[in-house]
Amino acid sequence: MSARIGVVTFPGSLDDQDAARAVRIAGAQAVSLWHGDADLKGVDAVVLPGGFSYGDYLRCGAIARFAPVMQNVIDAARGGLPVLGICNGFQVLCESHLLPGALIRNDVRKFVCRDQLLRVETANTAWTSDFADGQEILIPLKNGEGGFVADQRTLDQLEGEGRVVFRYLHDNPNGSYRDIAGITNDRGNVVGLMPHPEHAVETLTGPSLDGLGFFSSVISQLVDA
Amino acid sequence: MTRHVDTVKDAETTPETDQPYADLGLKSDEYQLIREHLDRRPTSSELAMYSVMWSEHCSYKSSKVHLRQFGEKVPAEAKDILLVGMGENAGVVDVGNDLAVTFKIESHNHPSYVEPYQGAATGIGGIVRDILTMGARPVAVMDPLRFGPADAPETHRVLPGIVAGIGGYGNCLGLPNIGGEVVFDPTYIGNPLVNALCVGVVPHDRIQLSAATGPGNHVVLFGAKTGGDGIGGVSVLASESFDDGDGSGGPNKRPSVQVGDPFAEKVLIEACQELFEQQLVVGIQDLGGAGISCATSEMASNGDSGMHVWLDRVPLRDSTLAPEEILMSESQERMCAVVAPAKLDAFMAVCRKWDVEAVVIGEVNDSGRLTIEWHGDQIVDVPPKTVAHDGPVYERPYARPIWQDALQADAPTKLSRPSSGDELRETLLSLLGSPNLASKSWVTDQYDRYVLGNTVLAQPEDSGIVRINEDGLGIAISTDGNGRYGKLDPYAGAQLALAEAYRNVATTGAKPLAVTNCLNFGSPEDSDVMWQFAETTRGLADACLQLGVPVTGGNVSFYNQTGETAILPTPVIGVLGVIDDVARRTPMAWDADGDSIWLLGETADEFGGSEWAHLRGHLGGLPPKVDLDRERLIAEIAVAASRDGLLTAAHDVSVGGLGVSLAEMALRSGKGARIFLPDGLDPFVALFAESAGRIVFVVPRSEEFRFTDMCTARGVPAARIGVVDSELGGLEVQGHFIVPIDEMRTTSEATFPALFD
Amino acid sequence: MAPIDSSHIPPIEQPEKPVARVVVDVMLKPEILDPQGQAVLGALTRLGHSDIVSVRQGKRFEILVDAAPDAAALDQIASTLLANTVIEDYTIHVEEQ
Amino acid sequence: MAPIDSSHIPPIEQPEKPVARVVVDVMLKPEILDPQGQAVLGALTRLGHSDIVSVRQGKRFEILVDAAPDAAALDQIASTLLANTVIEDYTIHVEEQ
Ligand SMILES: Nc1ncnc2c1ncn2[C@@H]1O[C@H](COP(=O)(O)OP(=O)(O)O)[C@@H](O)[C@H]1O
Ligand SMILES: [Mg+2]
Repeated sequence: MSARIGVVTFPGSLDDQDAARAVRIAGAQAVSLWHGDADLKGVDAVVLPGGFSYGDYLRCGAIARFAPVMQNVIDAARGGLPVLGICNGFQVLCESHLLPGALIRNDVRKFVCRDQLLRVETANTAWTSDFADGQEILIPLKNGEGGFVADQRTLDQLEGEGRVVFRYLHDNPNGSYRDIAGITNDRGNVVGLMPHPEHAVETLTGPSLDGLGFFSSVISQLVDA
Repeated sequence: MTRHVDTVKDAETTPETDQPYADLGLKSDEYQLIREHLDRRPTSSELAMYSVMWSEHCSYKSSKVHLRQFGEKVPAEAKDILLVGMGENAGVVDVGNDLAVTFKIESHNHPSYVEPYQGAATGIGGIVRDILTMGARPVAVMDPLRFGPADAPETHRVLPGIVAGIGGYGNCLGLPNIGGEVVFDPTYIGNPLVNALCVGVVPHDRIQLSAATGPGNHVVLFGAKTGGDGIGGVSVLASESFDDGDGSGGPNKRPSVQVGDPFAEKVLIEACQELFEQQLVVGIQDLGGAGISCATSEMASNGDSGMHVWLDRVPLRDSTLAPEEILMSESQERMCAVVAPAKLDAFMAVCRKWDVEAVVIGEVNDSGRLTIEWHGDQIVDVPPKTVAHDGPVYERPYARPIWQDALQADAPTKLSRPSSGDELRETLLSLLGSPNLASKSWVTDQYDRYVLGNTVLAQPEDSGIVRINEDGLGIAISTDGNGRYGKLDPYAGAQLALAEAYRNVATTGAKPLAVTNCLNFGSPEDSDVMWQFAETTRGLADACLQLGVPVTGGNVSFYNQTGETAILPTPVIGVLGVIDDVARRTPMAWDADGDSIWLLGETADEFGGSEWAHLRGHLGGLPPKVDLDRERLIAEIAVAASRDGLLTAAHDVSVGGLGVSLAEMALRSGKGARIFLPDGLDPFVALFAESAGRIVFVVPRSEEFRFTDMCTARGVPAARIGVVDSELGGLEVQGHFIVPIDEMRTTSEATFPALFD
Repeated sequence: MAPIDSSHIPPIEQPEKPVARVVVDVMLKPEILDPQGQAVLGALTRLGHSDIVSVRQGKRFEILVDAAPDAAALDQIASTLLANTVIEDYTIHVEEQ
Repeated sequence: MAPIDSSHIPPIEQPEKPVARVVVDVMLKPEILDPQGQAVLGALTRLGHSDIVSVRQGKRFEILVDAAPDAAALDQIASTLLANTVIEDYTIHVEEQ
């Protein structure tokens, strides 16, 4: 039986259908999860998709964190369930304290949509095991509040523990400290990043197929487990 | 503070009361006409309704007589594809596979001048609701924009906010932005144009109309609460009925600016999709200009029914609003639906799921009248058609401007032309770096083009293409409108705008099907402007007939001027095309070394209204010659050659001429090419003339015979003008110059950041 | 007149006078870069205001409460919702009406 | 460990003691829709804070000046740069240090 990967829809989620499509293209079954419904439907992994949950008023992800579904996502993630937060999903993960740091307004103070080159700093997570350490990938980036910030100690700790998962190459698009595009928790099951792997899964609509690696990684881990 | 509300009874008993109709923009004969319709004086609420519904913006009173042509000169193709024609919120076009597409352009020019961010944002919000109203799921937006000179302080005040507003709203709705325009001309300095296009997809059996039918059905208002937004002059009425001693609160504090809430609109879109899916509405209408007045009177009028409304049930954001103001409010993110009693609970459940407030504010009946009450008092009792559809119609005087001949006689022949290789090279670079032709990525990088995962082509391609079903069915859209051509000859200008949008759609491999338009002009009370308008509509209607693409709807924006100076006559034309398999779309970037570059069409010494002349501060002469038969033929070739797999790339030739088109292809692909200009043609003309009816095609050597056969069969001149060659690292125009891609890129990409960062 | 299902009729809003107005100010912690404040400072410097040495931009919330405000509850609201204490500090002022 | 691009590390600010601290509060005019405040109110209501009747969200600027602040200049800054007076009101407080 194929892996079942849940995709949460909050009011204001935008890339939920795209994430579900990416899950299907990678060969798993996409299960939609509703923000107001605490039930995780027994999924094997969860994707928190991009968008503007609750309009992203106040702070991105700040209100979504309190959605009924999130308490179970938080508990399951602490128990080892693979969780991927993309863009707004990354912001929700930080607001929920599943990942350290926070995302603030881009230093260029504009929304930025472009194809972004990243370096995969570690293949040692549930969502990057199909990549090689140091591999360069090209996936779309699109956000207004993607500047990753944390205090020096946290940043040093992330670096020291090999928990910086992706770094922007060439031109940092949003002022993220130390060019950080994505990070993981200490177990490597929870990964958050600003760029959008789900938009790089078909040659017709994306700049590459590099996004597929995220989903194939988690699927092969689930099969092995 | 007590408030007396002017009731129908009051109107009957006090016929002589003075009413401030002039302050509301009504002429005295219009006011008399209202009295005739009602057989008494209107109540202040009725006066408010008539005044906005009979405004130029809502009633099309100056343009109607000209717009009629779109319904009269209808191409035969229309009956096969038009499921809903003009007159509804947006036209609906059949694209096969039981799917239909609805699209429309609307203007938000004046609000965007006052408050750029919110004006532009709510422009997107409004056009998206028009598409939603047809039962469709909106799938993409576009934004044709016009500004004053790129270096003018006024442009710096409005452009960044307008772009951020379009992005801020559209991105938050999750609608990919797949194209648009950014054009600069001094005439737009005090009056930027913000036109917004939305396109949506709807299964045939889910198309909705805005008619209130079925006596006993509920009228439900849902979405955002009503505030005092955009009620402008109507506050006069409200203040007259106030005993407004203290000056606190009340009409003087009404906001002139509407603030958009894209999140509210996003949940409204999702809620509506579920309502349509579960077939819970009988009729539906968005609330835009003229708010509740418009929605209730139009729905009742369209349904040939009557309607009763309890206005005091409208959820308010500001409890001090008077009934006249509630009727007029243009608060955003609201919709109105007619719902059968048996389906009301299910309707409300969907709204609750999406946290959308919904309230029954009225009931459909068979009285033939629209009646509105306010806390038990009857304040409106009118025949809905007189409000919504039987407004005044004007035959505004128009005449060919006395300056038109002199303008046309002033051809750009006296300007000195480049001739040496270096001069030609510099000319190309200056065009590539000019604000009208430079890279627009400073703008478009602020727009999400990826969301929904179906964007196959977006800017800077010739048209945007989105996939609309799992089998790869797609639609293509392009908008165009060259105001300079319009000024030189508005009849030809409209046809050139249509021809260019039509050609752009075909260039990407899609078959052009249908047209929408937004006609941006100065004051209709100026006979010069009215002549430009009349010529534009006549030109457009004639050209649509000849190209076989029906007009499905559109919008007119008058009074676009700075002081006495009208903007260039600017018809913005949108063409919709269909492509059966998006995988065969033709991109603009060439790829394989050795592929041949072909130019179809003919190049003449045509520089009137050109970008080259514009850069020298010159506008005069005649625009390029229009040949619609030729346009039709090259479009056929573009579509057929794509279908037969003969093309690797294509790009249309328009502003800036062939040189700019080739440079754009090289920039998009990152690979160079060697170009050989035809003998016997001045290289300057060959490179920079703006002759219409031309497309550059890139064809693998192996397909050249089939391709040239296709051109010969249609009698379209085709010339092999070059070959893709990545070794060159640039564009070489043989015998004249070579310019590296890096240099072109730096020139093209530096302009916007230098101006606006 | 038509029968009315009262569940779909909005309550007439009669805002009672709220009991207190609470202002919560939220500012980025000093060690976190503030791009918006920087941008304002840059603009002011270009406009010739050379005596302005720093600008920081934060948020201000004005909250009306119709019960006696509960300090602990307000602190909880500020620290979990209004501010992200990973990067922001906040202060709370209560003004009884 | 990866190389660190120091341009993203916030500078340690060592300002001389500024002369005054100016706070500018910018709020949407009361009649203008405030979707952000609405969203916060919605969240608070869902979290059970039913006694909160309204939330409005605005901006707060903290400005350090190293000359005696000039009231007219500050007003000009607030009205042209910090606030968009088409839709926002502002208040200025000066605290001498
Ligand atoms: N330039 C035009 N060409 C064709 N139809 C037009 C044009 N301008 C307006 N219309 C049509 O007139 C009707 C009313 O227009 P409008 O008031 O903009 O619609 P709405 O009330 O949905 O905003 C619509 O069907 C619209 O498509
Ligand atoms: Mg409409």
